[in-house]
Amino acid sequence: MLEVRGVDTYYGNIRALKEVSIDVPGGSVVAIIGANGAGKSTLMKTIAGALPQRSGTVSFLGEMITGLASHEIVRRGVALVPEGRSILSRMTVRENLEMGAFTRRDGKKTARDMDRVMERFPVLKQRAGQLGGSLSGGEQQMLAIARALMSAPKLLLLDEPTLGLAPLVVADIFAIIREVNAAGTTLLLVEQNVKQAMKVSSYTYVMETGKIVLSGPSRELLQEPRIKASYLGKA
Amino acid sequence: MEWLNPYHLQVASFMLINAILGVSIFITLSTGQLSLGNAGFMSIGAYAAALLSTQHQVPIPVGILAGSLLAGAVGILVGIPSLRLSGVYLAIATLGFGEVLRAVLINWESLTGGAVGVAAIPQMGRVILSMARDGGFSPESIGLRNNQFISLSVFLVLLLCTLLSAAFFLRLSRTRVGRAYTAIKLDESAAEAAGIPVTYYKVLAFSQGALLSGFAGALFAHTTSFVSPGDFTYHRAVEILVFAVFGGSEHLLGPVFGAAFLTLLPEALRAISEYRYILYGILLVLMMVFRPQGVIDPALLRRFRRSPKETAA
Amino acid sequence: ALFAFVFMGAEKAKPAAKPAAEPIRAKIGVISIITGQGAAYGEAITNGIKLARDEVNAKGEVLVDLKIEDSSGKQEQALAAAQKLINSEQVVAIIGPTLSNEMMVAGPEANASGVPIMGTSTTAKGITQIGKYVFRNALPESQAIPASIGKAVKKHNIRKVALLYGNDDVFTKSGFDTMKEVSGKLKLNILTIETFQKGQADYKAQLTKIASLKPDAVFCSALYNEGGVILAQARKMGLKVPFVGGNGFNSPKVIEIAKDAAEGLTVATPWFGESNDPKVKGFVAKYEKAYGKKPDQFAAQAYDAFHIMANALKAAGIADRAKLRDSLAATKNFQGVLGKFSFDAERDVVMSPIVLIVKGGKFTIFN
Amino acid sequence: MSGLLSLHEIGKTFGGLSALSGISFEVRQGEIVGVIGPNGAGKTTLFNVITALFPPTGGEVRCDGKRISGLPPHAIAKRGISRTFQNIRLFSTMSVEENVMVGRHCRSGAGVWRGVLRTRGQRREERGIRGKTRELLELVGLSDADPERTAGSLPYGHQRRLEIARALAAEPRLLLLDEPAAGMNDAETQEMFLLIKRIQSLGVTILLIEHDMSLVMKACDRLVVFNFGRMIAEGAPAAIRDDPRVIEAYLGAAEGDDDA
Amino acid sequence: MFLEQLINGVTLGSIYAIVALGYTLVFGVLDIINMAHGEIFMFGAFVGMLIVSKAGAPLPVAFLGAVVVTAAMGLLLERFALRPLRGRPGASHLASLISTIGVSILLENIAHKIFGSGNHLFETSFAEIRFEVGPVTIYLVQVVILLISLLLMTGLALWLARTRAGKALRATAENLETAGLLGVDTNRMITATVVIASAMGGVAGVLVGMAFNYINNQIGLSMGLKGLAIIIFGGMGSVYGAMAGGLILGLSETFVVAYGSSGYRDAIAFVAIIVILLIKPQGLFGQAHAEARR
Ligand SMILES: Nc1ncnc2c1ncn2[C@@H]1O[C@H](COP(=O)(O)OP(=O)(O)OP(=O)(O)O)[C@@H](O)[C@H]1O
Ligand SMILES: Nc1ncnc2c1ncn2[C@@H]1O[C@H](COP(=O)(O)OP(=O)(O)OP(=O)(O)O)[C@@H](O)[C@H]1O
Ligand SMILES: [Mg+2]
Ligand SMILES: [Mg+2]
Repeated sequence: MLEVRGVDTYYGNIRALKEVSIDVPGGSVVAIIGANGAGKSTLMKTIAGALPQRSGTVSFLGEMITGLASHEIVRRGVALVPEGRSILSRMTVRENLEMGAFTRRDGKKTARDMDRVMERFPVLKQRAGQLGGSLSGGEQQMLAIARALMSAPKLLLLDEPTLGLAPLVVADIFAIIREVNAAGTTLLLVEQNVKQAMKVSSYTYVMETGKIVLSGPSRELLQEPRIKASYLGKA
Repeated sequence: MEWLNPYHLQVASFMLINAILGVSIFITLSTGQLSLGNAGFMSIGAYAAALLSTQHQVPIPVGILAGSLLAGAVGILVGIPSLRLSGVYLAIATLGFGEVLRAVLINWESLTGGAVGVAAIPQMGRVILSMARDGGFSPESIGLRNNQFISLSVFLVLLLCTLLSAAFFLRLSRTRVGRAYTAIKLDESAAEAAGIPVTYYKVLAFSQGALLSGFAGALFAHTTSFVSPGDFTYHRAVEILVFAVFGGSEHLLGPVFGAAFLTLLPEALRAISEYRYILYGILLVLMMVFRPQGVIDPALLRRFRRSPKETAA
Repeated sequence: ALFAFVFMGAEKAKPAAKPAAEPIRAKIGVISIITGQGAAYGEAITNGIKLARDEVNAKGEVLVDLKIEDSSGKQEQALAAAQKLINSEQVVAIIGPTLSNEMMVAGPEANASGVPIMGTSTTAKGITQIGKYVFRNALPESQAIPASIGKAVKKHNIRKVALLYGNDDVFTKSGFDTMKEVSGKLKLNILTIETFQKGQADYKAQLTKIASLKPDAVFCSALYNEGGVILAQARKMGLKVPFVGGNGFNSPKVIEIAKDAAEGLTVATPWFGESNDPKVKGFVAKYEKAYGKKPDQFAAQAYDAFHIMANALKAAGIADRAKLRDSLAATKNFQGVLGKFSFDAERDVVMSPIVLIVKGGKFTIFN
Repeated sequence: MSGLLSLHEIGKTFGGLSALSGISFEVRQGEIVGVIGPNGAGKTTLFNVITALFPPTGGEVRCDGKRISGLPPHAIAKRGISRTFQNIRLFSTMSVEENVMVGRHCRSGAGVWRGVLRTRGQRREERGIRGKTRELLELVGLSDADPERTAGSLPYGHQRRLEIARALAAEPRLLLLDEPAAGMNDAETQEMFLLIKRIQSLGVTILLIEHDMSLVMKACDRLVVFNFGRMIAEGAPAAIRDDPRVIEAYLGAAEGDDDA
Repeated sequence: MFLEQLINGVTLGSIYAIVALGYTLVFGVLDIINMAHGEIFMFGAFVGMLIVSKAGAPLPVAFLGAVVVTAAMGLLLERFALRPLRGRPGASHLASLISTIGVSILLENIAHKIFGSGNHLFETSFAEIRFEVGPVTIYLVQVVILLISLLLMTGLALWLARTRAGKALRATAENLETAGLLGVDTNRMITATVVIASAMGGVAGVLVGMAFNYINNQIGLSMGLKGLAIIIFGGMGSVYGAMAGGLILGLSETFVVAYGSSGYRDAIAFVAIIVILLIKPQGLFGQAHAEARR
């Protein structure tokens, strides 16, 4: 579904991605793990068109989306929940969700999705009229995920969706990931919660300093000693 | 000494006065406060110095000092309520302060002479010349004509003042206070939580900027020997900001360079005087498009200053 | 960059003496507003000067090289321009700058450098008192306004007046000062004093207030640009009383701007463009041909100023600053388009203004 | 003896929303106290109230038995309370070194004149600041980082450490850490744990907000649990872990499948 | 006199309000004070003048012409002076401020080259239509100006609050990257905003010509300064604030002249904003941003 081939991304002169190639087959959940600063967020942003790449190609559903502006990519069915949430703090929770559905033209279905999302995240329902900026950190994270779901994406990119969430909610989020995936959405997931991430995903890529250093079916990688040592804290 | 051209010295003198103004806006900017009141503070310094020397025969240096201090004091008064404002709100409010002040200068005729302004302010260079002559020195003895000597002495006095002010604040920027300024600019509440008395430093920087503007104003008065409200309009306020942003607002040398360059530019373009402001406008846009951080930024300076001398100090 | 700039060599001074038979070659500087606010006045002035220059050079006795510098109406720029003309261009004399403010800054410099400088539109108080090298041929408001007010008061039996002036400009402010003084002398009842600021578009608030006080006349010290609009807005809102203006009101532009509303405007001025004097007619015709519009007082004053300068040069016989100053100061009974002109001992204007009134879309002599 | 920090009936409302109410507890010298609770429970708000970024709407904060609520934030830092932020708030275009030096502000005193004139005392003070800075960078494990590098360009984990170094520069007796291990994987979290312990060993008392239960349970001597702005439990980690109210509101059953 | 002054004040205030709306719109979306707005407005006035006075065409054509020209200027402004700066590393919001200042200097001087610096008569027969209500004369123009400004304001306010595009605009205003990730074509949104704001400047220009009968190349500056004061006074980005601020300013200027000293007329705008900001730092209708300190 998504094919990333030899992508290089730079911040000024700093090369943050070095010929990264990944594949996300339709209907799957793929995880990317790696230490802080490995370039995971950079990769996600590059795919979503929020960062320009220098070389390499990205294609989605067989179509080249390399170099397209982010709104063009969203229209093709890719939604990113960026790291750091970036909710619209001067708009209400409800407006944030409405903005999530910006590219959609199917009013009725959108309204139904809105109800579903609100049920899924009761906190958001309670705070529907509150400004996004006044939510707590975790509430903002939920809003960001909910907002992305509102666009009914074919491919959902999640960049550390459980960052700063309470354990109960973390469990919830992984439940949602399973559910969304079961409902037909493909997911690319960046997580520090390595164990959980590898449990929900079928395939895992490991990034280090801008490169993919390891990849394989998640179940196999979980047993890999290198992974255990450097990501699961079992030295 | 024929090459010593008073015209060039004159332009250089205005470059220096504007450089001081550039530093003055930089100081307030370095705490993240965008003040457009510097033209107003400049007028306080200028009028105070002008009136003290014309009506009370106060010696020039004393008048300049008094003018600067008065501007600084008013800076504190304006700075305190301004704490509640930030960004463009602060900019426009301080611009408003300048405009209100100008209206007062125009309307308070008994003191300021209204639109007519204050004339016959002792000009620094001429005063220095007459003092030199009283002391038995004649410029001819070093091969200078009178007007060369006058312009040269004005230039030198201003150069000294500019160097002193720039050095003062350059040094300040590398101290505990300077770091506090930058921290406040970058994140006010983080700075506060890190133990920096934000209110104090913001007012301090604001009044330092005001004081320096007043200083430039007082020097201006004794350079042109005439001041009127028309010298301190909205245009001046904006021009000072342009100095800072054009030259680069991240380092003190930026506004200094911006002021010098942008003062020189219209002079250099005199040959095409009808089009020079059109060019000036285009240049501003192009500059911002191609170098939005201004001509001089810390990265550029770092490239020039490879030797670790500064950082190790 | 700064260093290169300071050390750039100044041009060598022109050798002064020339054999008598040869034409006198002189470089004269002009400081005028070419860009920015006030450029309308600067343009008229440079036009007048250029026209006179062409005439003088065509005659061949005096050959003038004009150096025109822009001041943008700013004092620093005027000062820099003066310095440039004095020191880099080595001019023998300067005409300008346009505004009294600018003269306050450029005048002392020229004076100190021993360069004659002559204002053609600087009517504020204290200009020629700057020093003995400072001249002007602009009739100060203090001479023009009493004449127009005197005549208007007599004719319309004016008792109560309203004063309106631009308070942020030296020219209009000093005109107002005279108006107030004259009103006091004539024991007029001043109902209100209103002000406006440069570039204002809307004068209705002031005019409504004036109208409600029902004055017999309005004394208005404004430059023609604002003045014309004030007149038009006043008439439109039904304020029909006579307007008496200052020097700056005297321009065909007022009529162009205000149209019918200009009717009845009274001004005192040395410049009367509709005069039958062949000199004036000739000037008007030439000016219109060259620039496609009628000359106003600013153009006429600048035109005369240049001729006065050229005459003085001829009298001095040499392009020398000090000599030129002396012969300028000795100018007596020069016959220009503004009438008979002399400098008084203070290098100020001796001229008798004529009072004009707008009638039938034209300035005519007030009687 | 009363604790280093004591909170009395702290309340905070935003408009109609009550973010904190009736919060009272004490932190004793030398402990690590964990603050846990669901998202939006008011944990960060509590930090904001303690450090005076928000004035409380009720109650008072005491440090060493002396009331500190009502003081401005910088005065509180001077009293010995420093913090880090949940969303890292470094001075991102300042260098790594300068960030820490800024933190030293309230422990130094050279003003404008002494600074500009570079008096002997000022120079000594600057040397001291730099020395302390190096020491702290070493403590948090950033001694290899180029001190000239801007803070914003550091990798995320390093930024967290830098922020802690900055807070420590003020020589706090009480350090407030707001989710220091957020966004870190288990290995990195383990390093953070070691750092926290090291800081404690220097005699610094710590109040820790964290959602990573493994860290909280390991590091903390005592926990307070918030829900909807109220304290619902307080006690030793082991007891809290089994408290049904806490499990219901916060932990859930998810912790059960730990160590698979 | 009171009634007449009231009418004067409302007319002036309505024009101020429309000028201010242009500023507010651009500021609201881009966080940039578009210093060139005053000059664009001035060009609108000149285009209207050329069409009405010189070509003798009817007023609606003047509005159309002015709107077309100013909209085009807005487009160029966005394309060449704002877009290249957007998202550039190191570009502070000051940079775009200066870039628009550059454009304003450029436009003012171009206007000077084309139109000279004198006053130009803006002559319409429409401007002469008046009716007497008791002792007061009201010009139809004055009523029309008020109506147009009210119309523009409500239209704009509704559009921003209710429509999809309005919301997208607010999202863009808040965070470019996020808006892009939500599928908003931010460049188009911004261009549209600048174009609409400029076109409103064009409308305001023609109205000024109609109301005062004269225009010159300085009106951009004087009206622009007032417009700035108003958006601060009313609260940045607030449409109602611009309207209320415009009216309050127009009235207070008029009444300062009527019952006080006309010397302080121009200063009153700034006295007003200083006072209001000290009471309410976000301006009359401005909202404090919910800055969550975490
Ligand atoms: N705006 C930026 N400017 C310069 N360098 C950056 C920028 N953003 C990220 N980097 C650098 O690029 C590299 C990759 O960063 P990225 O945010 O993609 O890492 P990550 O894998 O997402 O890490 P984390 O787990 O901390 O989110 C890091 O070294 C980081 O310092
Ligand atoms: N400035 C504010 N204005 C209005 N409401 C606010 C503000 N700051 C916080 N809140 C509200 O107060 C409540 C507590 O927020 P707080 O940030 O303290 O939560 P938290 O416990 O830190 O949560 P998390 O673990 O998600 O960070 C939340 O519901 C939030 O919406
Ligand atoms: Mg990341
Ligand atoms: Mg929190």
